Amino acid sequence: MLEVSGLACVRGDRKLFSDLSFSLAAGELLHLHGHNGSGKTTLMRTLCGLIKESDGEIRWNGESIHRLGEEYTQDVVYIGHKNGIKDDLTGVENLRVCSALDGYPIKERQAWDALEKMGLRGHEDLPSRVLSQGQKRRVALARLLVNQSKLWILDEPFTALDVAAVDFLQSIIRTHIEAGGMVILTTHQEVNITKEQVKELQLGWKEAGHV
Amino acid sequence: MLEVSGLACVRGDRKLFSDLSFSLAAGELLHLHGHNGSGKTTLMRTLCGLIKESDGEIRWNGESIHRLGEEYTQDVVYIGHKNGIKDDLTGVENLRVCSALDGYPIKERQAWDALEKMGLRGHEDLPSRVLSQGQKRRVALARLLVNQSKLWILDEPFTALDVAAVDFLQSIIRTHIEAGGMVILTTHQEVNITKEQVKELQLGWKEAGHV
Amino acid sequence: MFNAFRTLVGRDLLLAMRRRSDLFTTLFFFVIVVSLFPLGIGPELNTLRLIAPGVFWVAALLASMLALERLFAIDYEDGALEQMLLAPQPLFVLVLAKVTAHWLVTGLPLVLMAPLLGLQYDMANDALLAMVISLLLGTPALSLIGAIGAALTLGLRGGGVLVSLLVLPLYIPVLIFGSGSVEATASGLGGQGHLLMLGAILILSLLFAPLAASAALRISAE
Amino acid sequence: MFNAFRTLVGRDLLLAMRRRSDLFTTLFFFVIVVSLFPLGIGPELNTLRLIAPGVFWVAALLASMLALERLFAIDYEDGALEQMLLAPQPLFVLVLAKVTAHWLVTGLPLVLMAPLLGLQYDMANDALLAMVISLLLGTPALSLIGAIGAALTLGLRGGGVLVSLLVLPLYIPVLIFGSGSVEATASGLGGQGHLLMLGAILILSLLFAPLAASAALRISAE
Amino acid sequence: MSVAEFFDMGGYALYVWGSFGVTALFMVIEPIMLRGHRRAVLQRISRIVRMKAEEKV
Amino acid sequence: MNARLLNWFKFSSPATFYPLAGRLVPIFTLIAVALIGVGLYMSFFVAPTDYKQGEGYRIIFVHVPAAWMSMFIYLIMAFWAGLGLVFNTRLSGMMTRALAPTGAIFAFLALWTGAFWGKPMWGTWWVWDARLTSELILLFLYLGYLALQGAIDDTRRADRAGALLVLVGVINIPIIYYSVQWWNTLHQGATISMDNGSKMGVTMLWTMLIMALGFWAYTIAVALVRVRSIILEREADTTWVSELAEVRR
Ligand code: HEM
Ligand SMILES: Nc1ncnc2c1ncn2[C@@H]1O[C@H](COP(=O)(O)OP(=O)(O)OP(=O)(O)O)[C@@H](O)[C@H]1O
Ligand SMILES: Nc1ncnc2c1ncn2[C@@H]1O[C@H](COP(=O)(O)OP(=O)(O)OP(=O)(O)O)[C@@H](O)[C@H]1O
Ligand SMILES: [Mg+2]
Ligand SMILES: [Mg+2]
Repeated sequence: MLEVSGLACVRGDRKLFSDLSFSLAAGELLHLHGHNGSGKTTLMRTLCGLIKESDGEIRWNGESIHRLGEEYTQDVVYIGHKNGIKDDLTGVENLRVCSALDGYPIKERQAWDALEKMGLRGHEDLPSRVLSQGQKRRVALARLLVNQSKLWILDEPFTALDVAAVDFLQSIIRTHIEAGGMVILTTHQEVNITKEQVKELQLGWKEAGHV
Repeated sequence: MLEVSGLACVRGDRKLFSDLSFSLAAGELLHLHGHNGSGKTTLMRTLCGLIKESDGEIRWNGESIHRLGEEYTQDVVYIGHKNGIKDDLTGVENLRVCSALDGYPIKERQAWDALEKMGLRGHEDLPSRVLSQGQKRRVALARLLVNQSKLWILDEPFTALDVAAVDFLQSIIRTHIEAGGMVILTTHQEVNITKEQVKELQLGWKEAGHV
Repeated sequence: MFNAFRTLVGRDLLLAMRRRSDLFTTLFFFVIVVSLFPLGIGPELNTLRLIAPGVFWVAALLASMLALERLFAIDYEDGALEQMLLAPQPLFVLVLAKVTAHWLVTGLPLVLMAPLLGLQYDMANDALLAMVISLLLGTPALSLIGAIGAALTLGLRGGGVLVSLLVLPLYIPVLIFGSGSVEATASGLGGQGHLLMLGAILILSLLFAPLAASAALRISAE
Repeated sequence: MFNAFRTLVGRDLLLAMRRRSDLFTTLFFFVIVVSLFPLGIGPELNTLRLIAPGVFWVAALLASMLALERLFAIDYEDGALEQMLLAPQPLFVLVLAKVTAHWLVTGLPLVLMAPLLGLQYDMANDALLAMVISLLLGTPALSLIGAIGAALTLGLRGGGVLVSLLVLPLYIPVLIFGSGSVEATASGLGGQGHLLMLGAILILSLLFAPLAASAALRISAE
Repeated sequence: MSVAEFFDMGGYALYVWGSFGVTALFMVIEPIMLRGHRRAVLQRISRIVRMKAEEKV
Repeated sequence: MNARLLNWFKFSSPATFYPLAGRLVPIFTLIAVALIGVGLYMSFFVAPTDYKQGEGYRIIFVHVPAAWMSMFIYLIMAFWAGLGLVFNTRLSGMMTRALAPTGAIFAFLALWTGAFWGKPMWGTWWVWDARLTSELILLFLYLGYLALQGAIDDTRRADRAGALLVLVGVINIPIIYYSVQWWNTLHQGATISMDNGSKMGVTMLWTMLIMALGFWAYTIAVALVRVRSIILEREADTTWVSELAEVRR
């Protein structure tokens, strides 16, 4: 259970948002909306604990996330604009290292399987450097398959993915939610995920026409 | 008039495509399709002359692009996965430098106008470092507004853009085509650009379901 | 926790192997600096023997300082650092892992190479020994102290100089004791005192540097 | 064409100003190398005067070599290099612009700083003059030659060492004539011969290096 | 002790006055520069405040 | 949290500190001028000529206070830095920032006057002696701090990063202070120590103390003025700043 109350964030001398409150229970998805530069990325990084909030509080199961420290990060996966994978390692190596650092070490077999599921068959053994944009993203997203964290924070996970991969990712997200996980998500693309438990949050201006 | 005949490209030991032939006349848009890693980026870079083709020929107004050299590049704008803007320069400075190197130097006033059109009002004077992902992309795309090149080659130009910006970019592309320009484009998102002159080209497998 | 430490050291060593020559950058730099001097100064052995401890230690210090820039920068750029910050392990363990790998890749080869190069300068055996021991104690301390500076300047404009400016004041004692120990040994005074000081510096920095560097990383990653 | 040259030089200088300390990286490195030696070697002025030309030229060479890595690397990473390759100007003009800006930022300050540091080593006036002239002729040549190496190793694993390896053999003549000219002047033999050779190297590299570097860039950007 | 003798400082004039002089110089310049800085800051802020006030009207 | 701590937090809010600092500045300026005036008079007209060093020794009256101040200021910065990291008060970052330039100036002055003393006494401007070197390092620490501050745009990050750096560098202070005892070097040992009394004449000691106190007052005054500017800059868009008399003018 993630509770946010009175959250405010300042970047440079710009107040991005303030007095933001919401909560997210097991089995819920939060879809963040907002125009470019409205502060979606900033909010997500704040929720992870990467950026210190200027005001307000974020609680996980009733405790402040800063007090919880590593107990909280054990429960969170964050995939941001940057893939966080090493160009010189192969997909398999990347996945194994990432998940070991996430606290969920896996066998080589499992890594191969996860990458195959992500549609990287035949590319598992190439250094990530030579992969295409979308293939790199897939390697990063494969972490979701081998991770047992409760809360997924995904910043525009669908960028660079082709239609098939978008569909697959949506299905993973759906499964995670149905199993009682939580997801916070932002995307500028149209997505269809079970509408029932989706909460929406709008940052910045409401009018869609305003660029 | 861009003519491609018998084009083949090899990356590593993988043949991405071969015997590819098409042509593009004034006022036409070519929409490249293909799953992640099918070679769209590679094709576009080859068309720019950045990658040497392994086989086949690319002709611009009847002449080989390698023979034409700078005469050809004068007619081309390429915007790839990387934005090609400098993190330490402001939007205005970036735009002015880029367009001067493109061979279309502009006044500071024009740069401000172009950025305002791209919806960066109030951010023109920030170093690009602090801009959000979508705002950086907008700065890169602003080049299209101040450039008189014939052929635009855009590799997933819509990534990271919000709905308003996507709409605006589509309208720019439409205008360019209507004015007799040519566009080569790839995107995994749904786009609606005047259907009349759109050519489609599929790289890799046809089956949409295959990841 | 130990598992994460091992994974990270393993990853960084693997990465160093992949970009094979990363292994050699620092070493090569050290070798160049040390070997260019005879070219620039002339080949008299007396002069060379006189300046050898200074040249070696300055070269080691510079090599170590230059390698710092890459300690966290690549992880910062490709987003792996964010993931480290979000790992369910105490950050200082991960920092210690990164520094360990960094030293194994940049510091150790240099220590092993030093005696060979020392012959070029006609150094005596006991001076060579003192040199190796002093480098063995000193270079890890340099890496540890440097990590703080590298973490503080992450992503800043002109990180390069800044890191040197921040780190240099803390490096100079190591330089003085390091070259001092070799000189003292060469001149027959015995370098134990200096070496003890180096050891003390190493232990202190082992205790405090990882903590300080991880605090700095949290600040810089905002 | 000249317009593009000016724009590019202007942009790179502006960037250097923005990351204010980029301006100082190389300079600061040079100053550190030159000043650390007395700390490591000891303060006797006779020794110092003896090794001064060597120290200065080795420091200049290292500083210039280290700065190379960034010559094209940043443009390569953020995609600006692709755009340069697609600009409707002959590429060698743009390369020359980049090298010019690079020298203005990294080479010139070093030349200007040298006489001040020379005092620390108690150098004579004519030796100082020879030093400045030799650096003025030598450092642009180093930047030009280095550009070829930097272009060739772009985006390769471990570009750092590789660039040093490629470039060093070409640098050594510059080092020998450069420090030779200072030594010859200091010992009263007159350094004109050496300086003439340096001038010849500079002219040759002005003619050929931009062409070679732009060919290398096209290969590396594939 | 004559004035000249005083300023000669027993032959150490350069050193004594070099030290005291530079110290005095810094301790005078620093407050002056601070004053200038404070003035500049105040000017900038009052301009912003005025602009904001006009915007509201 | 007890009442005293709360009180302290209230005091450390920029809005309350700004006017308080404003009232303190003239007081400390006055003290500084008076003490330094007296100190100067004593150093030139009261203190006797040294039998060994002649008039040259009078440099001691700026050299030693400057050297002391350069170390003290760093310690105070470290104090504020620690406070800032622990309690996250905004004022502490500003105080650290406000003290640094003055500290750098005193470190420079200690080096400068030392060099001007060394030339007649030791026959050279500079030797690589332990105390001299460590004072030079101290200057570098100040410059490093200032450079780091200059390189970071975000003030919050700048404060925290600077605080960390200051705390790391603080180890250098005991090294400078005890360097003369740990390694026998060219430089004078500490003349003022608790156990064996003073080796210098009482007048000289008093003069040095008065000058040092004057430098203290000067430092406080200057730091307060600077912190006021910093507060204004950082709080520019708050209402209390826009309602200040000096802003509305
Ligand atoms: C650049 C050169 C010099 C530097 C950086 C330097 C630095 C310092 C420092 C940091 C202190 C204060 C330490 C303490 O309180 O114990 C100090 C004190 C002192 N210095 Fe220097 N010094 C230099 C040159 C000299 C010279 C040339 C002389 C005289 C020949 C001298 C005489 C003294 C004396 C007498 C004290 C007072 C010691 C005490 O009473 O504690 N210094 N100096
Ligand atoms: N140091 C700074 N100074 C001024 N503005 C800043 C600074 N840092 C960030 N910003 C602004 O804060 C906002 C950051 O937005 P953020 O990256 O969270 O946007 P976003 O909602 O993720 O946008 P996108 O959809 O484009 O990814 C941007 O408007 C940016 O210009
Ligand atoms: N050196 C190499 N060795 C093996 N395969 C390579 C090498 N370089 C590139 N490739 C492969 O070539 C393909 C490059 O595809 P490209 O980047 O053109 O894809 P794309 O169609 O743009 O994909 P995306 O939609 O993800 O951007 C990838 O499948 C990649 O794995
Ligand atoms: Mg974002
Ligand atoms: Mg692509």
